[in-house]
Amino acid sequence: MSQFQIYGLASVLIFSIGLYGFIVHPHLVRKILAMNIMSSGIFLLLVSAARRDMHAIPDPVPHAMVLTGIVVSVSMTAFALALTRRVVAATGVAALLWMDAPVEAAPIAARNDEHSRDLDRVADPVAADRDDIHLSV
Amino acid sequence: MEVFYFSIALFLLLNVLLGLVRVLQGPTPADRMLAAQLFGTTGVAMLLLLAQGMGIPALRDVALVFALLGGLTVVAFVRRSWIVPDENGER
Amino acid sequence: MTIWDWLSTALLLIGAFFFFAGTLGLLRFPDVYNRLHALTKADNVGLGLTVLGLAIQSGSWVIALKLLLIWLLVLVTSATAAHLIANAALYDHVQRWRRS
Amino acid sequence: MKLGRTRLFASDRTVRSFVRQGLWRAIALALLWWILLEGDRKGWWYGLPVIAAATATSLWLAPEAGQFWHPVGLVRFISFFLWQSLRGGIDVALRAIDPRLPLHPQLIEYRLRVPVGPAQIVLMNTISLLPGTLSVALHPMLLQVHVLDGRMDVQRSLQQVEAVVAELFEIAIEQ
Amino acid sequence: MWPILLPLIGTIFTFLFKRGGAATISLVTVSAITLAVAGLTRQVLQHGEQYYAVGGWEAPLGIALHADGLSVLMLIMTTIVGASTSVYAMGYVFQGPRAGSAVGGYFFWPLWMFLWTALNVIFLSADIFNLYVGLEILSLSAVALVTLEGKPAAIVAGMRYLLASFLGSLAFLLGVALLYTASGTLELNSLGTRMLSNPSSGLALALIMLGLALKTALFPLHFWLPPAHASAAAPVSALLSGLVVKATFYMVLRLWFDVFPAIATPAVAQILGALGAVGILWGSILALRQQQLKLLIAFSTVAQIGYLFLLFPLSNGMTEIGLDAWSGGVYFALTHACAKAAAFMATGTLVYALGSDRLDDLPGTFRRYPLSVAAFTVAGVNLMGLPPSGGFIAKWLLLTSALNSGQWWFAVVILAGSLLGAGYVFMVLSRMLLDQPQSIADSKQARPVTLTTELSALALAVFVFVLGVTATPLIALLRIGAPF
Amino acid sequence: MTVSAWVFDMVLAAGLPVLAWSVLHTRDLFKAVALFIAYGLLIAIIWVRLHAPDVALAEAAIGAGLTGALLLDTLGRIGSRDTIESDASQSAAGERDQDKNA
Repeated sequence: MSQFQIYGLASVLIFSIGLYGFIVHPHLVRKILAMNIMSSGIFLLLVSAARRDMHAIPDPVPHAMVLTGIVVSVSMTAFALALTRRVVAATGVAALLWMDAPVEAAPIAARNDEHSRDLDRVADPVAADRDDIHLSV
Repeated sequence: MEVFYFSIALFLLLNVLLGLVRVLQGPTPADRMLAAQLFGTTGVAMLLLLAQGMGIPALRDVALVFALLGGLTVVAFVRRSWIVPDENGER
Repeated sequence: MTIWDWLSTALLLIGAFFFFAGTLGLLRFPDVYNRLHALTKADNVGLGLTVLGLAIQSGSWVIALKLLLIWLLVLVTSATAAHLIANAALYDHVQRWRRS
Repeated sequence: MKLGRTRLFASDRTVRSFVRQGLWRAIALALLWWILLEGDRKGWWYGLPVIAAATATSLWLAPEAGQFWHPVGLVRFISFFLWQSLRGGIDVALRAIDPRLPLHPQLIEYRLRVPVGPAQIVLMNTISLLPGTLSVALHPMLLQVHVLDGRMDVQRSLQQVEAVVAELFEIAIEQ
Repeated sequence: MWPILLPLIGTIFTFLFKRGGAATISLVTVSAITLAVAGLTRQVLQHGEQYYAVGGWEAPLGIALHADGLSVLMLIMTTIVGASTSVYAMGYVFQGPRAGSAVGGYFFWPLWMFLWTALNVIFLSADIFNLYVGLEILSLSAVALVTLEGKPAAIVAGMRYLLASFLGSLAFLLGVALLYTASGTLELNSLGTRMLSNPSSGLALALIMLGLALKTALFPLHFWLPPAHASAAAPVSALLSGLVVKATFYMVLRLWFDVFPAIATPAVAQILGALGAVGILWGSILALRQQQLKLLIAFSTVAQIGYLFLLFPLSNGMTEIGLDAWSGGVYFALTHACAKAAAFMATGTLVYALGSDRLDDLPGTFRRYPLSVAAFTVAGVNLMGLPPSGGFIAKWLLLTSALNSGQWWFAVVILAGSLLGAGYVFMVLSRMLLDQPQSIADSKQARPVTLTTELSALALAVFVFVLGVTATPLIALLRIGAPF
Repeated sequence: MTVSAWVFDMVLAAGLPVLAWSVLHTRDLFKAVALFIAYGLLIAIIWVRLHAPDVALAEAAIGAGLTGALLLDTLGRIGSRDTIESDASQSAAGERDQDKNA
């Protein structure tokens, strides 16, 4: 087996594991981890494809793509994690549980968190009017 | 000589994978972080071996980053994750 | 093989042994504090010997110096990290193991 | 900014020491750059501006002159450190592979004699790499040390380390 | 080059001056972008398709740009909707997480400029990896815009949106990786010529279409759209429904006709068309069942996206009939962008004024806020597809190509969708025009609104009729560099 | 390619999916993050093996380092218990107990 075959196989495995984990776990941090694992699977596919010819100099284009991809996925992860904190501050749960259950806007966790303080401070009628979303889908 | 470098690197890799058992067993978060640190040090050694074995000097720079990284992760862990600062910012 | 090759080989082998001992300690020692001893000390010596063995083979002073620099960096970070972890463990009242 | 400038250039002497500091730091950084690039000559084109910027930054962040280590003390410290950390590694490796697991851990307190400051930090970090000792918590003049084997004479070896560190920083401590 | 650079510069400056002058800077940027887009349009009209390698770097490592009729039309759409939304946002009161201090308002401008950058990157990219990067910037800024509102509903909707679009991006990236592995190029044109029909390319097609369909909210992958579009601030909803969804649709279009013609079989086209058809009916029916105004409009977006995907089965064969379907689909995207943005803007004004977005609270609004009601009415006429709106032209083109190509069932769906559309538009209008005593609109509880918001919505809505009149030259422009 | 290099690759490629699986399916989130950091470092070594040192550098610095630090920081704020799963199982157990009592 060449390096391309070894790591290509591993990349497919990793992507599938990540996808499975993304689907089965409700916890947001776990979903974010799964996303990172999935994207690393794609990167592995690209870089190992660049090594298909073991004796030539590796193709630089996939490397550039993966470098960009790593930066993108880190910024996505950072943003998603920040959003996760706000979800926890707003609903008390680190998951998207209320597909059709209206949330009684009672931040359970992280009372001292600045976000929940801000939520308490909202006095405006429009903002305070919780437009609970009922999805009948 | 390359074969020898690779063999040592392989041995170190197996070592690291063995060390991951500690992450799985715990029991305290500190124990899990220890394994990350183990990965830092052993990773540096592995990368230096590969740098010589594969003839890519740039790998020594990667090793340098690894060396910095172990410390950084532990600091992030201790200050931000394990002992969460309360409102006054004190531990 | 010259005498230097032999020396380098020996250093790398002994270094690998130290890494192994460190991992063994990590797995066998009974509490965080003891494991920290094993990990920091054994791995640092292991890395030092590896660096020395590679420096002999590198055939260039600059590379040898760079390897040394990397080792120093690891020494400083791992000593600091060990202290931080031990300190946090103490603060968090992680029970110390005592020989009964 | 204004305040800083008046303090920095209060007298001719401070100006001269400031310039000397900058020179030393630039030389050190240049050496570091040389090592990092593994002696690549082409790197100096962008290396020189980087070094200049780094020197300026370091002078801006820490304008106070750092203390020079005593050369004899430095040599003694390094040789002592290398030997002791090798011993430390061997010691812990032997304990780890010994089937009986010969551990007698203890948490001891050590009264420090070197003053609060960089000397204590260096001491603390050094202790963590020496045979059987790991510094756990640093209080103003007291160090809590975790010991692998409480039956060893730890207090004496700690005093030894402290003496070497004190010599490095040219600090007189009572024996 | 400039259409991308200008909003990027705008991003930086609005971020630096977000506490003062951001709106002014944005307006300056908008005018500059308008000029740049006008210049590019002239170039394309005179000289045909344009290619440009950024900084003189050629592909594959450089960034290659490309403009034809389709991308220019998309740029024009973005400029028109973007300009009116910017004007609207100047008069809009943002309900940020720190109510009163308008933090949401501060961050709106840099994020919106960043979003605009991403849109223009997507419309002008000549290589598939740049498309990916544009897609990521797009979702990042779009999600951030949704969460500006700061309410729990908006945050949770934003999170769901983020996860969905992240998943879509990953599928897209995996497809790109497969394509590159198979063909060794990233350029759209050379990808198209080197495309071979093998399992790997087939998988790439499936993954890319899946990822983009998820991001475009094609039925049944639309679940994230209604909460996100309904809980965002009004100008944000306008941008999301008007432009963001169109950008991903543009990518589907671009890749389908430029890269995949060799393997995009009629069967795949039929699947896309069928999903679009179900989406039209499903979205419309759910829109009819809503009690909340913004949610209703969001479901209407789901329905209207369905029309866009009818283009694929109808244009199959690439004949004159196909060209009609293709132009009809693109024109539909254009008119829907303006109409839906106007609808969101008008209702946003009303929701702010009434402090509620329940349909039952709407009566009496026509008397106090006639301009906004008028804007919604005009936009609604386009959503129904009545003449002389641009929506009518688009639907007419789709309808004739459905009949001419013998796929009458799609014609039935188009007509049924129009009827249902008329249903939900009238459902809203009848409430707005109801003269009911003690309505919120007549009470003191209703807040005054700025003329800026009302007029910008109305202007954009009226523009849809302009699109109805100027259809001929615009469709001629669209055909420059068309795949047929 | 020498045999030892081949074995090295095989061990890396086999270890990676195992590690990925355990990142996603360990109970404790903190454990998952620690494993994820290890995963990032392992990937960095794979980049090295595939002759992509620049990618390895980026992966080690921002892939494992920055992401790891961000994840740890987030866990510090929201807690590392996978609350949803454990709460669900707890409430299920509670209901079962109630059934027994009834």
